[in-house]
Amino acid sequence: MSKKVRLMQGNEACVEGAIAAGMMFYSGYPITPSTEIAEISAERLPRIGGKFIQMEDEIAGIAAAIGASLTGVKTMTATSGPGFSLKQENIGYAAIAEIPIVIVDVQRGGPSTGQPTSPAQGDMMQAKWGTHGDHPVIALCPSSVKETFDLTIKSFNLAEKYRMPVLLMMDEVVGHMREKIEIPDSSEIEIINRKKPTCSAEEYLPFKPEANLVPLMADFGTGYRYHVTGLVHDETGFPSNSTQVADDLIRRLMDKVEVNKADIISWEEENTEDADILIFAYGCVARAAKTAIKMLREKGIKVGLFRPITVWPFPEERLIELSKQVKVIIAPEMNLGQMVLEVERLCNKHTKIERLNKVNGEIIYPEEIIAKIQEVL
Amino acid sequence: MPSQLVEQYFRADNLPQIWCPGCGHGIITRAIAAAIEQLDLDPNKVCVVSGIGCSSRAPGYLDFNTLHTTHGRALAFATGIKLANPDLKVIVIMGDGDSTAIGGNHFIHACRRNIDITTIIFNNNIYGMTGGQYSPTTPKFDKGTTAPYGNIDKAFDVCDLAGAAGATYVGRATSYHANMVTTLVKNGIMNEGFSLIEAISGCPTYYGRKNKKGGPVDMMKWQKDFAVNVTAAARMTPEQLEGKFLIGEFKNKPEPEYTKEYQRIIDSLKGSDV
Amino acid sequence: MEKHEVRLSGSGGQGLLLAGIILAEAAIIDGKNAVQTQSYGPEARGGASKSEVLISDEAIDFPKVRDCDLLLSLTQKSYEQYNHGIKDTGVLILDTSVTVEEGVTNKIYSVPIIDTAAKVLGKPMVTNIVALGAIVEISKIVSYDALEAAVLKRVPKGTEELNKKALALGYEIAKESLTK
Amino acid sequence: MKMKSISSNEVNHGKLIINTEWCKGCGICTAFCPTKAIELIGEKVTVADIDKCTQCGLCELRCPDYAIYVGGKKNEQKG
Repeated sequence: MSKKVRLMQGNEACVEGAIAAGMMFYSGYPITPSTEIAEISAERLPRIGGKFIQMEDEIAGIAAAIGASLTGVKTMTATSGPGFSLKQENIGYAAIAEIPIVIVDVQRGGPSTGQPTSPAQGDMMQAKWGTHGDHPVIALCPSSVKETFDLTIKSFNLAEKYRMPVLLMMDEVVGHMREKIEIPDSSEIEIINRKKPTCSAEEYLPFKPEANLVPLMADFGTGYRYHVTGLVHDETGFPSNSTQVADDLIRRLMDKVEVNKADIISWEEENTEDADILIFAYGCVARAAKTAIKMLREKGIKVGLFRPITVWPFPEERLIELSKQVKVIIAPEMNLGQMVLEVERLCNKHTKIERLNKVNGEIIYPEEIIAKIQEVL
Repeated sequence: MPSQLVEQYFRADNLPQIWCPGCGHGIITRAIAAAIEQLDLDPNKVCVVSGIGCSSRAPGYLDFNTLHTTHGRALAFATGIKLANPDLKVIVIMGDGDSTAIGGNHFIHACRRNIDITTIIFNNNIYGMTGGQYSPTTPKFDKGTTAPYGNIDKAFDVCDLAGAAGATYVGRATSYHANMVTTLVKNGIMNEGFSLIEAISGCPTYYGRKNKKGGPVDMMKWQKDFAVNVTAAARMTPEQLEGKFLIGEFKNKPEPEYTKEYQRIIDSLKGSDV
Repeated sequence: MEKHEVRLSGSGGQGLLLAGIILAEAAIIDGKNAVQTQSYGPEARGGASKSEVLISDEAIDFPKVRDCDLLLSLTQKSYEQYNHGIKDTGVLILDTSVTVEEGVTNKIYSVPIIDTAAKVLGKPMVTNIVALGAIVEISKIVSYDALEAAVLKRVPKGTEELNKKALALGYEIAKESLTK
Repeated sequence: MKMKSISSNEVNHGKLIINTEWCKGCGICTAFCPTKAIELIGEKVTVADIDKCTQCGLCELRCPDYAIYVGGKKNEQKG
């Protein structure tokens, strides 16, 4: 076993990915099943000159991370269901104030305290609609330890590039699972850093967008004295009551993601070329789907997988294309129907959609997917 | 051309400020700027953070790195700023509801950590921005729009709370005693640790009107007549102190500071990452 | 394709989570793929707990045990809770304190794992390592060298000799423990 | 970001400078002026008798709106 090939837990891979991406600050509040992310960050960060702080609650955890990001460092906070609810307030703040930050949610059974040590996928819609008001959302969903490493880096890159909060939607299985991972050399990892102003302090307009709709971001303490607020503000950063300013700002925030979808969206397909049955699955459930597909293919049943990696924005176009090809889409989820709402909205004109839902705190098994497929065939 | 202090430390283009006529907040904000001037701090290294409410508008008028956050959370944001970059002088401005109701948890824990942040609570005993609801510092039996028959909650003593929670510098002044605000804020900034200055502010529009305290001048006169300096109070009888409140420096007891303690850990681990 | 699905069960505090990690790590040292998962209740000590390890030459998709090749149970409670989904050819490795109901057709090895750790070695904390030695002697799912290397990587400094001894002893007591 | 282009209705009374645009007429400065050098007329502060002004600075200290401040020599010294 070379030094780079290791058995690693998903939560650990998240921290390793964050550090590879340049994370130098973590603030959070312990909650199962995300706690290892805090523990490993606490152990690792001071060794590389970074900072870790355990705050008094989940709200403070994200607030401190946003504050730290304003000084120019890359920051992360991690949580699970109940804490994700509490973080919604300041996810909205980071969105309107355009502050890069990565928020990890290792999903467990809910609502409320629910099933603390069991996996679920019940926060997928909260990721999209959790904080109030229209706001841009980028949410990624890993289904393996290696992908957790990769997507944590991607989360930081997208947060820095588009100056916004990015959500990494893990689940308890992926977070606690250990598997083989080969850590790439740092020279093989693409790192994106926020763009900073080069103009004089007098000329700096902190919220004037560049061509890609993203404003340049100065670090607090570097001579560009400017104002940051959660109120609707104009290019100067100061609050405005103008209806035009409000309209322009909210539309631009949304457009940062909308216009750049092609750069942000990613998905995985397996066995879709000739598929007439498509499984739509993400996170740990996609692994059950892959096993089910192997078993069904051995019997000559043409099943394929569509796995959104970016769950928000949703990979609409490709899924619509595939829906025109297949007879049925099966959507197994560890909730009572969340992402399937998108599938139904986009694809019900073209094909039949069948839900498969499980909320007992147990992963969906390949056999359950196979049974569902046999039932609808 | 406004006064030199305003010219140098305020964003004069944003003035006049939005506070009501006679609101003490403008006086206290000026007193904070005067403290920064007297300490000759580099404005590029000063960060002023606020939450939500009337007080939270102050940073928008001050020409530093300024952050207007969510209700009650100013200290949590400020903790992140200070820990990430301890070179910054971090000043937090909060209101009474902001700091002791919705932000009460953040407040006591910032005190406990003794992180080097100077916090000024603009205490006007009411929620002003939302229209005069009672706050955790509204005196018992006083009225607010949500306490039409009198407030039956017991009020917090913000300074006692901060001191008990671990703040290492604590003081109180009023908008009438603006120079004392400046002195206490200066001392607070110089204290390497968490400092809390309660600045009593008059809200003529809501608290004053609801409780028949008169106009701005009457409220300032009340501050003048009922405030007793803590050093003078030591020589007064309980009868003489009846109905009065204390101002001045209540606690000045330095202890190891949070970001310095964290840096010690970093230094002790140097070269240990594999 | 060789594939092993292993379920380690016992009581919280017996170190079976670590045993699962060590087993998975040994498989990786052997150049195979491995996935380890666990399920546990709110209690840190005492409740039934399980740790599952899948070992394969190929990529492993579904991460949990479905067709169990090997079940280890150190307590009666954990045996009763986790003895489902065992293949006809699956093997049971049970502490001698665990009794099996009538009609079980699987191969059963009854091994004095807990007693060996507690009484022979005088260190109940190495129960999990004794168990690993027994598992590998019986199943050969990983090489002994890889297992020893994985054990030494994960155990606290200063306990290396004790753990090597526990592993070797587990190996020994597993021989001739086939009861059925 | 620099924002120092002040347009204001300042009246320079020598010892005192008054910005009538910023003044909200709260009356705090006049109430606590030790020499009664200033007064409120039509909800704006104005000079009653500039000769009485000792440039003590209490009006400037307590004006919530930064609408009155000590001018002339004393102010220049500060600069």
